[in-house]
Amino acid sequence: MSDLKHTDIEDGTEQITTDPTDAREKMRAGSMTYTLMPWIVGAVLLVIMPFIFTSNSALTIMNQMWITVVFALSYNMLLGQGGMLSFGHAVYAGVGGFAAMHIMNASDFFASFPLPVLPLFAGLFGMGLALIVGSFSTRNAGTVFAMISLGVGELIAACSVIIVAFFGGEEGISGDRTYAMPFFGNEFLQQIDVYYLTSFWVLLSAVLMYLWSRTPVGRMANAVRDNPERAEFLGYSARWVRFYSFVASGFFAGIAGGLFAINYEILTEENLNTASSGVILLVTFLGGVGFFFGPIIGAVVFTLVQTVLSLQTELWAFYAGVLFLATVMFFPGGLAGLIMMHVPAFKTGRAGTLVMPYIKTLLPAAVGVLAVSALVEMTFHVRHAATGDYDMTLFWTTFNSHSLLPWIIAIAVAVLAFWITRRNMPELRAAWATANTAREGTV
Amino acid sequence: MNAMTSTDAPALDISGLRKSFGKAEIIRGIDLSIGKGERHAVIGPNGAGKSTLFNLITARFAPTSGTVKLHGKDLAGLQPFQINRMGLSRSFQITNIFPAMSVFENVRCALLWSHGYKYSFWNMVGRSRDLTEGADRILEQINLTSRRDLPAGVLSYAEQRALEIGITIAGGADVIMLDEPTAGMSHSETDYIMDLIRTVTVGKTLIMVEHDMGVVFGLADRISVLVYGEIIATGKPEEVRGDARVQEAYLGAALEAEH
Amino acid sequence: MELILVNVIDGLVTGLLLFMLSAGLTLIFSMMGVLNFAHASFYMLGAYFAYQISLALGFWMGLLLAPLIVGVLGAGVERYGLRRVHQYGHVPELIFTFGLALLIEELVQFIWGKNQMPYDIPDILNFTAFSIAGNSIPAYKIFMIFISVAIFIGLLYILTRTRVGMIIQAALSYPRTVEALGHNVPLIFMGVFGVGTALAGVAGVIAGPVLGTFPGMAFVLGSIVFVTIVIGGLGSLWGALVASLLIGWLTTFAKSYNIEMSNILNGIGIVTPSNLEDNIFRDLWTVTSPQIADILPYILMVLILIFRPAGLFGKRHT
Amino acid sequence: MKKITKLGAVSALSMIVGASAAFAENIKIAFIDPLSGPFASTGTNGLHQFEFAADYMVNDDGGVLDGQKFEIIGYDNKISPKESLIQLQVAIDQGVRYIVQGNSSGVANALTEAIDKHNKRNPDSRVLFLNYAAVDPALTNEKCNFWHFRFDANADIKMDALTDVIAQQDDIKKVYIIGQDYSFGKAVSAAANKFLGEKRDDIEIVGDELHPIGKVKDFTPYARKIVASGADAVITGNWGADMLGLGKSVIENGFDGPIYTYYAAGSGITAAFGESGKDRIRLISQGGINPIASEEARAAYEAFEKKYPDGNIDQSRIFNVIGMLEKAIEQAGTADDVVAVAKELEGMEYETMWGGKLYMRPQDHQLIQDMHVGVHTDENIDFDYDQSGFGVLTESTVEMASMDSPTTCEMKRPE
Repeated sequence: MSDLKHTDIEDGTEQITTDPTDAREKMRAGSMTYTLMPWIVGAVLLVIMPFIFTSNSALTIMNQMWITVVFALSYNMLLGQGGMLSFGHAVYAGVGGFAAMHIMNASDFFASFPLPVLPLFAGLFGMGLALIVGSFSTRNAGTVFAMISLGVGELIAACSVIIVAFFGGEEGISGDRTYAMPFFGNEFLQQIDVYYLTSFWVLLSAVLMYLWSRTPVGRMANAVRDNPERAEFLGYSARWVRFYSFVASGFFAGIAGGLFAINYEILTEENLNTASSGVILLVTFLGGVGFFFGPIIGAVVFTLVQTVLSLQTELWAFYAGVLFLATVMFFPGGLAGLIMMHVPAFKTGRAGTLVMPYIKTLLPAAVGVLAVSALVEMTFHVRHAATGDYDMTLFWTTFNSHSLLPWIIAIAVAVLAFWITRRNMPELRAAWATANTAREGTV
Repeated sequence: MNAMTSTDAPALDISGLRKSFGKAEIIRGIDLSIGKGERHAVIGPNGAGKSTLFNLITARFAPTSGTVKLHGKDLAGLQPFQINRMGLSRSFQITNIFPAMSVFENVRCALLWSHGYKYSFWNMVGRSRDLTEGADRILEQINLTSRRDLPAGVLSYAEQRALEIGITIAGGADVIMLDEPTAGMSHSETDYIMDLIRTVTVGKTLIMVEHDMGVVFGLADRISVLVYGEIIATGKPEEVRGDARVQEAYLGAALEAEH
Repeated sequence: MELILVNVIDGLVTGLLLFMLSAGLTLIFSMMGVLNFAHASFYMLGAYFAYQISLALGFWMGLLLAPLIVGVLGAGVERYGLRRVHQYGHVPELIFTFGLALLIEELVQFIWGKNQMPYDIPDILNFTAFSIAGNSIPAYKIFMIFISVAIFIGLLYILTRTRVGMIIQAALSYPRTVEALGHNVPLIFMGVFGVGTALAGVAGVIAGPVLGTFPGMAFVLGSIVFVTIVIGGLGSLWGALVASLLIGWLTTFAKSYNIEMSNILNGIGIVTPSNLEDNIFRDLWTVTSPQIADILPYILMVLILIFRPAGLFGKRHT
Repeated sequence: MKKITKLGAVSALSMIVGASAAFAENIKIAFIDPLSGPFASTGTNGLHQFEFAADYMVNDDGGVLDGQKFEIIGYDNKISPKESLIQLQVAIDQGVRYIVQGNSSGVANALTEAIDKHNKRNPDSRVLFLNYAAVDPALTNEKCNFWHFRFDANADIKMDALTDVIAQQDDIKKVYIIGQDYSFGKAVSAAANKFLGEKRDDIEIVGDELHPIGKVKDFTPYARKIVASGADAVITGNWGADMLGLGKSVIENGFDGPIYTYYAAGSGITAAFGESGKDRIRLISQGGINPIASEEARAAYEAFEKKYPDGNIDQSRIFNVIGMLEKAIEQAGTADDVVAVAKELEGMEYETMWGGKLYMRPQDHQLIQDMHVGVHTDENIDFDYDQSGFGVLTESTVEMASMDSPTTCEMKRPE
């Protein structure tokens, strides 16, 4: 990690307008804080999370989150950094995971090394598959690449039910992680042990993927993404640059698959299918493809939506879809882009002026959104609940969905909330402008 | 810089080069030899095939027949990146940079290969003082130091052209090809760019395409005039200017354009 | 021999149905340069709308009205969704349509529930047109063939013989020039998008009764439509037709004949291993053509993309 | 869906606050099945039946033991093994000791393994897995464990009963077997081959094939092959859209024999077949619905219909799950010690209102019960499916089907 201290400042803030004078000063000061800080904070968070959320289900959900983080980051090596849109990324994680599962079941071999090493093997298998597929798919970017990835993804997913010897058919392959060589006496019986194993790998993988983006081939991946022809006239073969990114991405996807294998001790067709490939695309894009940390946010938010929101409502996928479409339409930079929009304001020290306007607009907007979702839930209840089952519970209140009053309340709240939002909008806009003008002055 | 087969071979040697698109023959048999360290300009009216010639030399298009030799080595069948590694670097008529990356990054990417980094994934580019200093030096040469950390896409047109020249020379290639570097520029901008080209190509072989003879007059050692896919004259600037056929071609084209 | 004829007819029906979807998709692609992932969702909407209308007004009004509604919806999506996302580039556009496909599926479930709808062939077409060696060819299939062929001819006529068609074709290739000539190009784009989705709607209306009207119907067909236009060559109407028929026949024949992998492998001189049960390739040996019929198009697509990235009829791009 | 909503809030809180203590007053039963996505209708209908059965059979009569109530909690597994395991963990954290699941043998496989491991690693929070519908024979054979109980007949038992019926039909000489290409489809095919060979070696199997699951858009080519083969009967284990697509296509393209199925009823399929499937579709199932097995069952069904007019009791075994669990808890005198409850379930005999006797075979935890082969019709139907007027009328019954069938299960019991 000490490698990071020499990293230039502009590396940490790709694709956004930074204040050059400010940035260079920091670089000259050799400031470690800027680049090392997020990793330290991340590591500390990973360590203390289980002390805040102690239940096994919270650990399970967090494990799922971290696995998705690794997977999404590996996906972003393709989409965000390399400009390759893949519709079949799940197969690399899946094949890595299946390989890990087979290693788990090869009892003699599995007993010869400790469990934390297993994801490495999974990564190598993911990488192996990426080597083969990449050899012909990375020749072109764009539509050709996307369609080959779709085709290969469908093929391998279809193979999962045909080639039973490796993929185990529909019920998949299962094993027992505790048969590995004990790791300092730990057999990984409990969720908490698995949590720390997963956390170690997620941190390691994230650091490695970050460092990858700082290497020559990682930088050239960006160049090839933006302008493959120009990159070729700089001495780099666009195809080989894409190929290396693809293979590296396959490696980290495989690690995610290996972590999945350790966590769930079962791999099924679900780990390979196009739906999983689609989900990781959504996760990554939701988080933001333009920034390294974007997919991390996407993975955390999406896992919460999928596991926690789906406990609240059957309509979770509907809300997830709306959230996703809204992101694509209004914040193509994703959630990370939304956050980074505020960096200039923080740099000028004027971020404080935004707080009040935000409260005045976002709070009513949130209330409005909740009111609208209440309307959606009520409509759904009226349409699909059992006859006579008029009672529904929403926001800790139980009421009769067939009476008029709750509808009037919900509509009134929604209208009022959006009206307030609208009324306070100009104020936010003005505050936004002031908070950001100072920056332009210094450029 | 490397891969030279013989020391006395010309930097670029073109013989019998032809190119057809369907039935239309755009390049109709070109022979041209450009010596080391020469500053050579290819001029000609619009549609003469200048850019096509450029694209043939740099393997963007495959020739119908004929050969192009760089330092005596045949370029047939080579990929652009291979030609670049042999010491030829080019710019484009339409600005061709990495708009989403910072100005500094643009230049640094151009330095990577020549600094021997290749496809390495065990080096951190940020740690290399060579790269950082090298890139900053080039930024100074092209007067873009103050724009160092801006995304290249937000630069003005002239600045982007300057950046493109910076990218083109950064790799240390000894043969530099510039495709209409002053296209679409005002007078003062043109002067600025020409000065820039003059300073950054010292000691290198320069081949540039222009349609305006006046622009290259003070810069080029020799000028070739390309009309309808053929070179009708090659020589020192003053010789070319006095050439009757050149006069005719330019005047003729000017007249045609008026109709 | 008779069975071959029957299979040819069945494959034709499948192929033409696919064509109605891929025709719209390929038009939209050549116009906006974007693969519309939600295309099959409009096909699904067509079936659901037609079902709902047929409850009140009968099948024929459904056939008439549902595609219109779908087309208007499609145009609305272009106007208020895609056009906005267009400024961010192609990838966000594609991802937008991807998300839209998910959302439409959720919406359909929200409104109609998750069960299959009892949307049926109209009684007037519910008879056997003729039989070939005991295999009945339902009249509805003949009807499907007629509708698709009529639409193809109509489309071809409009695109090549009418002024509107000329403008559209020009706008596809040279939007700026056409705009300079005083035509409202965004309107043309919106119109083409609407027509493309309406075509998908027609396909949904006529396919719903035979292939089932259920929330998963878009997903089942979704990616195969892409495969079709990629094989045919992006943006080529003829390519879409040829690829659709090719896929229709390929899958139909692969399903109709039990060709076993072991036969093929034996045929090229590889001997079946004696202890097949323990062989790690055992699953490969026992694969039959019906098992892999529906993934054959994907194999074909990958091969075509490797060896001829522009597709069968596509223009070679630089 | 109110229970989901309520518990959702609780679980979200528990995520924030940490582990919540298990409450003693209710006996929580986690229903882990798809409640969203393409299979949600089956899952939701199952949840309704569980909720109804718990209220109707237990809670309305004052509960079990000293008045403890059954509480059914729905967990949406989106038919994904991964999600199922997450929801299992959430359920266990919320103090659930009984897991019910049925849709997809893949999920059941994942759950039974996970529960086995969980119980081994966490003796303090052991749970039982009451499988009400996943029929992969492996679950009570090589993959059996002490914690898993199956209340549905497995695929082999169903085929055994089905072939008993087919064997009696002398006019069936040629049979075509077709199924989805995965473990269950293969199990159906293997069982059909085995039992037909044993019972009627004069029956020729003219076709035996698998098609990709959930991917076939148009079944016409398969229907053509079936017609061309000259088959007198078709056997299929297909479910969902694959069942409907295959059935409709086979009928449409000129096949006129019986189609023996596992899953061609309810969830909209009965309605979609309607008139076209009349006297053609046959179904192997448990539980006497038409004619109704008892007045008690009629009362229960009518009460259910009153509550869910568009719902079906298409899985009457759900009532058996609740009834037998109640009996086991009463006999064990505890609901918290799942080992004691499991030991009571083993070997239990139970009279069901849906007709006949039930016997939980102790060596593999497979419930032995009467199996019925019924026909899709609109005549003499007491209770139709999907409000379509059509239902399944029992034609023949096999009592205590496969009572002595062999099992490879080697049950390991906790001390």
